Parts: sequence; C-alpha cells; structure tokens
Amino acid sequence: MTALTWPQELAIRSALALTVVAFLLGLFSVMTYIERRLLAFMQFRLGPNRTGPLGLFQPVADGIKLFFKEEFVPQAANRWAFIAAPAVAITTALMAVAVIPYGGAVTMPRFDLLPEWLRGRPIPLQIAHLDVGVLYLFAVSTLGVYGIVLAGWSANNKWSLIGALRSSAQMFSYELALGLSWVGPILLAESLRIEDIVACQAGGIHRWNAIIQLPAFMIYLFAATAEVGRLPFDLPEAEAELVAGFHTEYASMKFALLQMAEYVNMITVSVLATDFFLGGWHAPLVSLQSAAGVNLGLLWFGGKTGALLFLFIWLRGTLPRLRYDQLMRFGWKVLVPAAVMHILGTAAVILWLTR
Amino acid sequence: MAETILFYALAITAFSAAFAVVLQKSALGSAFALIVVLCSLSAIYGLLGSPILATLQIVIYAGAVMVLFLFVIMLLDVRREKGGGGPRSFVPLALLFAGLLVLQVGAVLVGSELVPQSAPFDGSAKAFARRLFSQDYVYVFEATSVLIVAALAGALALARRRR
Amino acid sequence: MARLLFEGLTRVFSIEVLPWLALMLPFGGFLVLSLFGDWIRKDREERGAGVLSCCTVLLSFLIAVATAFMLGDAGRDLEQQRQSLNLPQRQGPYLPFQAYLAVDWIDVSGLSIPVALLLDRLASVMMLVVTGVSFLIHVYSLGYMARDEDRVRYFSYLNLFVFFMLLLVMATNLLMVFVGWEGVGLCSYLLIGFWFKRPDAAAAAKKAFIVNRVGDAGLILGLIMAYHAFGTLDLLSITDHIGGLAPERLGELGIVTVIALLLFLGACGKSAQLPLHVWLPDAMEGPTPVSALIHASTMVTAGVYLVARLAPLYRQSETAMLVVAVIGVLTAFVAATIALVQTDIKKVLAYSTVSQLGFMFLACGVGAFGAAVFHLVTHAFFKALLFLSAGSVIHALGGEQDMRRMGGLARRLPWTFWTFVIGAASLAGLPFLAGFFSKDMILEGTFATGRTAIFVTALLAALLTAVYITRLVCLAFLGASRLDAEKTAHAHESPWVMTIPLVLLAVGSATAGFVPLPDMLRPVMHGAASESRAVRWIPYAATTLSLFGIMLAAYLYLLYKETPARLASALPWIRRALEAKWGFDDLYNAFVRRVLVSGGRRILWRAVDSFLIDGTVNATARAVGSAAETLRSAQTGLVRGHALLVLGGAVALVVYLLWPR
Amino acid sequence: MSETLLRHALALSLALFAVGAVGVLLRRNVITVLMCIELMLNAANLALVAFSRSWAAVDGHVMALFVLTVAASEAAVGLAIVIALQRARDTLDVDAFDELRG
Repeated sequence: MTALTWPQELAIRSALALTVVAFLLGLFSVMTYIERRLLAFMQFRLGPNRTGPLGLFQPVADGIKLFFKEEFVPQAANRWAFIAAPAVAITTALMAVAVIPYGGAVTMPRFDLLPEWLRGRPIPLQIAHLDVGVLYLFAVSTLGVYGIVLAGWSANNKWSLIGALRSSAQMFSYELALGLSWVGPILLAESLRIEDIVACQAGGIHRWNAIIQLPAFMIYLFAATAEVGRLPFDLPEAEAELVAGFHTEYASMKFALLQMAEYVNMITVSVLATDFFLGGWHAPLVSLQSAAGVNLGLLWFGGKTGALLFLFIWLRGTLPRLRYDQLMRFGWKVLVPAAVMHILGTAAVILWLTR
Repeated sequence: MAETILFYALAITAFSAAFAVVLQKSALGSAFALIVVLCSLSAIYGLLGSPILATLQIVIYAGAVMVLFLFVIMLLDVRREKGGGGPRSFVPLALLFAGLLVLQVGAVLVGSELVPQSAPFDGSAKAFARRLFSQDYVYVFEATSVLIVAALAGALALARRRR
Repeated sequence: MARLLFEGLTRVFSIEVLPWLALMLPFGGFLVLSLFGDWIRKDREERGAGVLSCCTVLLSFLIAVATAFMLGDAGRDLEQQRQSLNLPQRQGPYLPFQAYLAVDWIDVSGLSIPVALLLDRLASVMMLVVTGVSFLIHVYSLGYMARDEDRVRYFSYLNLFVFFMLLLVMATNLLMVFVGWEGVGLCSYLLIGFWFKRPDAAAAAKKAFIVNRVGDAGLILGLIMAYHAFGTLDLLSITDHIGGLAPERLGELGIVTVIALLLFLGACGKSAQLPLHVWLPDAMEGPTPVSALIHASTMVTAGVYLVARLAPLYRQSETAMLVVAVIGVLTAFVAATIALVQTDIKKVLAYSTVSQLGFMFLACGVGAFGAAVFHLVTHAFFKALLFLSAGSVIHALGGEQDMRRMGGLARRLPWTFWTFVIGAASLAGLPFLAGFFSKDMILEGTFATGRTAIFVTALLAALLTAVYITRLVCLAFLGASRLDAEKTAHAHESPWVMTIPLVLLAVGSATAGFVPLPDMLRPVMHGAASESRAVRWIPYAATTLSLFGIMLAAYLYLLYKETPARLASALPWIRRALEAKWGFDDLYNAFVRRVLVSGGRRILWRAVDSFLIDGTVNATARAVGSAAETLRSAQTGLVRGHALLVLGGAVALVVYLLWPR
Repeated sequence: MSETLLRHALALSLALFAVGAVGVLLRRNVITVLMCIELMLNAANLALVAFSRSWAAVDGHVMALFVLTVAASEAAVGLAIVIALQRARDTLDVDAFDELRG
C-alpha cells in the first residue's frame, strides 16, 4: 500500500468529515422524534404520531416549518453577535467530532469505480488522528461556552443574559470534573490519543474502563449530563424561571442551529463515553466481536452509543431539576474532589503495580 | 506546500486581527478580534510542530482567559471609548518607539542565522511531558501552580464586594 | 513473641542507645516542666515538678552506672572485632565508644560535624559524677526549695543544666563541647539570677555571664585554630594524631601552644581561674543547691575536663603546661588567702572552690591529668557536701549566711555538723579521706617536675586550705552561740530529704579516694610514667601540714580569739589586700569605667557614632530627599506615560545590546 | 517547515508584539489595555515556539506553557482589579487613575 499524497489524504478526510456531519445532522432530526416519542411513552402519552406512519415524518415537518419562519432580530440586540452566536455554537459542537473514532477501520471495496489508490485501502473511521486528541476535545468543549454567552448577551434580554451566565458558569464548573474524569483512562492507556484509549480496553468487558474505572465513569456521566445541560442539570433553560434561557429570543433557523448544537453535543458526549469507558467498538466478549467473517465493531459501537442516548432521554423523563446552589455545590464540592481523589488513587495503584 | 499556504493565510489573519484588537472602538470587538488572533496562533503552533501547545492555547486562552474578558465586558457594560483627551503627543512617540523596536529586532532577525531541523524535532505530548517533568522544570511547574492559587485568591479578594 | 520482645529490649538497652537515653531524659524533663509547668503546679502537694525532675536524673544516673559496666564488655567486643578484622591495634586498653544515632549536623565542604556521643572511661566517670551528684542535689532541693513559689522553673533549669552538662562531657567534637559549654553557662546564668527580683542576684548573674564571655572568646578562637591546624574538630582524631606534630619546647609559641592557651583561656573563664575568677564568689547569690551543683561540683570543672580531655595536646607544649601550672597554683594560693578573711559562709566555700580548681589545673599543668580528674571527682563529693551542709545551716537559720552571727550550731544540727566535718576533713586532706589521696597525688606530680617555687606555693595553699576550713568549722559550729534569740528558737535540723543526701555525700567524701581512678584513666590521657612515681615522704609532709593548719586555726579561732584581730592590726596592708580580694574587682571596675565606658562615650559614641555614622546617614537622607524633590515631576501618574517609558527603556536596552563593541 | 517560514513566524511575532505595544500605549480602556498585553504575551510565545522549532529542543514549548500560566493568572488578577476600579471610580479610563503622580 503506497503512501498517500496530501491531496488524496485531504480528499479522504473531507469525505469522512462530510459523511460524519451528514450522519450527525440526520441523527439529530431522528433524535428529536425519538426523544419526543419516548418521553411521551414514559408519561403515558402518545407523542407525535400524525405525520406519516407512526409520525415518522415529524422531523421533516419541523424542519420545513423552521426553515420558512421569519428571520427576526430584536431591535435592541447586538445584530452581528446575535447572528454569529448560533453559528459559533454549531461550529464548536461539530469540531469536537473531528478526533473521535467511530469504530475501527473500514476497508474500501475493490470497485472499478473507485480510483486506484482507494481500492482495498482500510480507512479508519476517524477524521483526524491527533496526538493530543483528548486535550483537543477539552479545548473544543471549552469553546462551546462562546456560543451560549454570545447568544445570551447579544439578545439584550435579561432572561437570556441570566440564562447565559448560568449556563456558562455551569459548563465551566462541570468541565473541570469532566476533564478530570478522563485522566484515569489516560493514565491507563499512557496516551492522549482516543484510539489508544479504546485499544487499551480491547479483550473483554473486564478491561473496560466502566468496570475498572467505575468512579471515573460515574463522574463522567454526571459531568456530561450537566455539560450538555440536560435534566436534572438543565438550569440554564429552567423555563419556570428564565422562559427559555439563552435562546429565548431565537426563532427559525437560528433556533434550529442552537437546538442542533445541543443535540450534537449530546451525541458527542455519548460517543465519547463509549470510547472512553465502554470499550468503543470492542464487544464485551471477544467471541462476539465478529460473526460470519464480518467485523461487528460498528454495530457494537452504535449499540452502546444508542444505549447512552436512551439513558439521557430516560433521565429527562424521570428526574426533577436541581436548584442552582445545589448544582454548584455538587459540582465543586463533590465531583471535583472525588475526581481528584480518584486520579490520585489510580496513579498510586499504577505506580504500585508497575513498581 | 499546503503548509506554506496555510501558514501565510493564518499569519495574515493573525496580523489583521491584531490590528483590529487595537483599532476596534468597542471592547467587545477587540475581544473577538483577540480570539481570532489566539485561534490562528494556535493553528500556527500546530504548524510549528507543537500540537500540545496549540490545544493548550485554546484551552487556556480561548477557553478561559477570553471568556473571563467577555464576562467582565458584559458585566460592566463597557461603553464606547471616548476619543481624544490625554496628552496628544503619545501617538507619535508610541509609534516611534514601536517602529524603532521593530527596526532593531528586525535587523537582528534578518542578520541572524536560524538552523531549522538540524535534528529531528519531536514536539509530541510525550516529549513535551518528559521535558516538563524533568529535573529542570518540575519545580518551576509546581511553582506555577502556587502562582495560580495565589492569583485565584487575589482575584477573589479584589473582586469581592466589601460590606 | 517473648524472644522478639527480648531482642528489642536488648537492642534498646545497648550501649549504643543508652547514652542517648541518659542524655535526653533530663531534657525531656526540662521540656515537660517548661511546657506543662503550669499544669503541674496545680497538684496539691506541689511536689510533682521536683519528683519528676529527680526521677529523670535518677534514671540517667542508673543508665550511667549501667553504661560504665557495659563499657568494659563493649570494649572487649570491639577488640575481638578488631582482631578478627586484622585492624591495627590501638595502643593501650583505651577503647572509646562512639554511641550511634550519629547524624550529620554540619556538612559543608571539608567541615563535617556529626552529632554523636563519645563514651570512654573519662566520659563515663564524668557522667557518673554529673548524674550522681545531680541526683543527690535534686533530692536535696526538694527540701530546700519546698517553700519557693517558682519551684517548677527551678527544677526545669536544673534539668536543662544536667542535659547540657552531659552533652558537654559526652561530646565527640569540640563544637558539641562548645554547645554544652554555652548551655551550662546559660543555665548557670539563669540559676544565679533565679531570684531575679533581688538586685544583687541579677547583677551577679550578669557578671557571671559577662566574665564567662571573655573566656568563651578564647574558646571560640581556640576552636577555630584547632580546625585550622588539624582539619577536624573530632576530639579523638585530635588526640590521636597529635603525636605527628613536633613537641614545642619552653618559650616556643607554635600552633599547638596557641591552641592550648586559647582553650585554656576558655577553661579559665568557666572554671574561675585567675584572673577570670571574680564571677564565682558572686555567683553565690543563687540558691545553695545550685551553688553546690553548678558552682562547685560540676560546671566549674568543665574547664578541667576540657584540659584533661585534650591532655595529649597539652603535653606537646611545655609553654602551655607551664602557664596552666602557674595559673593553677597562683589561683590556688590567692583564693585560699582570700577565703581566710571572708565572713559569709558560702563565700568561704566559693573561694575554696576556686582554690581547689586551681589545684586541679596545677595537676594538669604538671602533667598529672589523671590526678586532676581524680581530684575533680573527690572535690565534687566533698564540695557538694560542704555546700549542702552550709545550705542546711542557712536553711535552719532562715537565710542567715554571716558566720559572725553563728556559732555553737553543732549541738542543734548534729547531722549537718558531722557531715560538714567529714567534708571539711576531706578538703583539708586528713589521711584516708578522699581529698587526701587526690591532693597527695597532685603534690607528688608537682614535686616530680622539679619546679620548687610551684611546689612550695602549692604546699602553702594546702596549708591555708586547712586553716580556712577549720576557721569556718570553728566559727559556725563550735564555740559560744552568737545567734539572735529569735533565730535560736527556730534553728532546727533539716528534713530527711536534705539530710539523706548529706549522709550519702559524706560517705562518698570519705571513701571516693580508694578508687584507683588515675590508673583507670591513664590510657585516655595517653599517660606517661611520671604520674606513677611515688615519693615516700610527701604524704607525711602533707598530713603534717594539714594537721598543723587545723591546729593553728583551732588555736586562733577557738582558744585565743583576739589573736586574729591583733594580727590584722599588726599587718594592715595584708589585711587590706585580702579584704579587697587582691583588688581584682576594683581593677576590673576601674578598667571598665575608665577605659571602656569613657572611651566608648568619647570616641565611639561622639566621634564615630554621632558624627561619622549618623552624619553619613543624615547626609544620605538629605541627598535622597533633594534628589526626589527634583525628580518627582517625572512621576506623572499617567499609566500610559509609564508604559511609554518602559517601551523606551526596552528600545534603549536593545540599542545597548546591539551596540558594536 | 523551512527556514524562511521560521523567519516569517518570528517576523509575525515581532509585528504582533509591536501592535500590542502600540495598543497598550494608545488605548484608554483598561480592559482593552489588558487585552493588548495578552497580545504581547502571545507574540512572545510565538517567538518561543519558533525558536524551539529552530533549535529542535522542546524547552521553548515548556517556557511557552509557563507564559501561558502567567498570562492566565495575570488576566484573572487584572480583571479583578478592573472590577474593583469600576466599583470605586465608576470609570475604566486609564488616564483617570493618576493618584500616583508626584
């Protein structure tokens, strides 16, 4: 297999990126439908079931509706910032996806249609192989604050502003615990590459970080839920207090973009949980990894991610919302110390074992 | 080739955004321009072979410092700067000094000999960490953590509303 | 389990650990008393402090006894080890033992000083004396200080003193000796000024401290010179390697002589030798047990210990030996003469101490180091006994110290009287008491050197010793009572906690002379043969002299009581000289007042300090002030202006760096 | 990364530094001044990284990290001071804070 020239490399990466983004956007629209239906079932309702069979076309209808709504900017708003905010939000949300592996490598078929250098080449399902992938994720997730702050501030509306401040403070607080919960798996894998962390968990369920790093996994789940602002941590959008938080003034496509950013974040967080703690595309038992000569990695990966997404919806249907001071106290006084202690413990055990 | 194109694009972006930082009338505009500078610098670090510094630049600067700036700007509701006032003689003097500095250092830069890639350069996270946690820097590194705690306490003490 | 326990115990109670235990116990007592003293003071009987203090010292004493016995075993083990390892044999049976737990105290280039303890026979003997006498005096203090408010402070100081004294005698190197030296000096200062509300006591404490500083200056200089000369401060290394240096003859002033003399200056300060003896009589302002412990039996002998410890060093220099001998014998004589005319019971004993210390230095000076240490030990017994008995008298009389208002106490205080008499006889050198053996040995050694003048002076001093101590006995205990009626009624024998130590010390004073100490110590001193050469007639002559002195004093002070007064009026200048204590105090006073104070006032204060230093400082301040006045206009307070200046400075700096050179 | 490119990176660093310095001198809003200082620090960092590359030693990166830390601390304290100033004086004009004149 010859090495690739940089235009070829660029082409592969671009195609991958386009695929991933398209897939994410599709998943977003499906998720809106699934979430509404599932929530409805949990609450003994039916949910949207009119548009198309079982209401399956509901996301399409929503999309069309949002697309044709009037573009509106409040008079007192800072116009440019108001328009830029959703773009920033969705951009940062999509940027995070770049370094996440989605399940092993896919070998290109030997079709004549394909150019010579593509035939039979295994392509890893990951857009960028970054040496500091985890750090990059952390960086991008910190950037996510900008979209929210901008959106809240530019609307010149006190609900928006308070919502944005709360939201950003919450994200800051839980980002710390989120980042610290990754350190355990990083220590085990001795690498900042996400694919290394996944590889480190190969070989069965007992190697998964969810098992041997259970406290980190718990911390990650708490922090991630808060990070994406889902119940029970959806204080920024506490409609009883803040109308709708930072996106109160948004409508039409800009609202759709913000919404999309949130869902993409949720999906990202689930994918990350799969990669970091649930063994990525590795099956719980080695014998289940492939069937009839076909590698089932992608399937396992999708299944785990789906389960986590379901968990988020389940939480939303079950739990009440926290108070703001409870939220902050939990983040700073419970999660962060616990994460630090866990890191110390992990480091000590590793040192002791490799002595 | 791609590297060169990318570098010049980023350099031009950074430079013009830096100008915008200085020339913008509103503090918020300056802040956004600065964010652009920071992000393009981060990319340049990546080009220069330091992915770790590139990401750290984003995490610390774009992720923390600039958000802090934005918070303060938003909280204090900074109005547009009043033009004029103050000693006028500043502008020529400032420009003169800055120009002199550029000339001097530029002269050094032109005359000097850079020796790039005399040895294979390893800017990976591992190499970086090995150097950082070596005997030479580990105490400095620990000292910076003390510095951060001190800064944190100082900031709290300063910004707290006194009763 | 039992075996483990046993092994652990043997490891703890080994000769490597026990000396540390002995050392740290009194220190622990000090810590407890000084930190929790207030709490202890609350106990009803108010004995706690004293009992605790006594117990620590008793334990230390027991450990000292144990280590003294173990020293022989350890030496044998060491010798076997040495033989099995084919190491060169050390000359003689002298086997020092460095107690372990040695840690580095100072370790800079070339200078390495460990904290370790040295245990050999000399140190062991000193340990026994220090802890033994200390223990008895601690017990005595229980009674003597029973009514004092500050007992806790008293006992804590006493414990601290024991700690420092043990540190001094067990130190492996001169710097640790110095630490102990200063420590005991500090305790001495604190205890002399124990009743600091009395101006006399405070003044005496200060005097002791200041006079000792003079000696300490010599000690420090000697220490530095020793390091310069030998490259080490380790006592054993110094004494072992001294033989490599050429011996220095009389009149020669080489490095060894200089070191020896400087160290001897330190010893003079601590051991109250001429001309630095003036502090010791004043130090009697402290409580009497303190006088007995610190200013008679232990601390003041530190100088003798130092000289004896460095015996090989002193042997190398004839000049130093002669100086030591002359100073010693002069001190012995002068102090004995002053003691003749003192009326305060404690002052007599104080001068007696100075005199006896002079004897010890005389012994050192003539090369009889073993005799010096021997006399040190016996003196510790009988002088502590004498002081404690005197304390018992003072206690009985409610604080009366003037012998002219005593008399006839023998019947009222029988225990005190008889123990005092034993001590006095031992001091006077009556046959078969402790003082007899040690003093004879000193006289023999002196005679052996063949310096007749020194020998005759020493004999005179011995005679005077018998005279003044008999005078003391006669005035205080015998003859008619001259007490006030009120005090007579109160006079009573002391409680048992005070008399038991007296009895024990009396036993010691009577029998300590039979221990063949000089022979035991000879290896430590790298002994020469001269010590053992006995001269038959000297014991008889000394005994005759003592008896003559005793009878003379009895004749003068019991039978013909007006004779001393007539003698005094017949020889007025001698009387004046003696009562003025040979004028040392006046001389120092005049020196300090005329030279130091007035010189300091005229030259250092007015010329140097007021004019030169103050003038410089004021001028600087004025210059800065005027400069600031001129420069302040540059301080615009404009932040941007300052920033501009910073940038300009950066530009200027780059110009400077780029300037072609 | 060729030598020319490195040279140009250093030139960029110089330019950014000069622009930042001019900004510090000319702007009157305290917050903007602080941002210009951050700009200057970043210019220094760029120089450090470039030199690190040119000497093939990672030490420059380490120092850049320390600069980053110091910059973050400086921003925190500086902004706290800005808030305190705003509270005390109700203005953010640098020229208004001139109590320290002689």
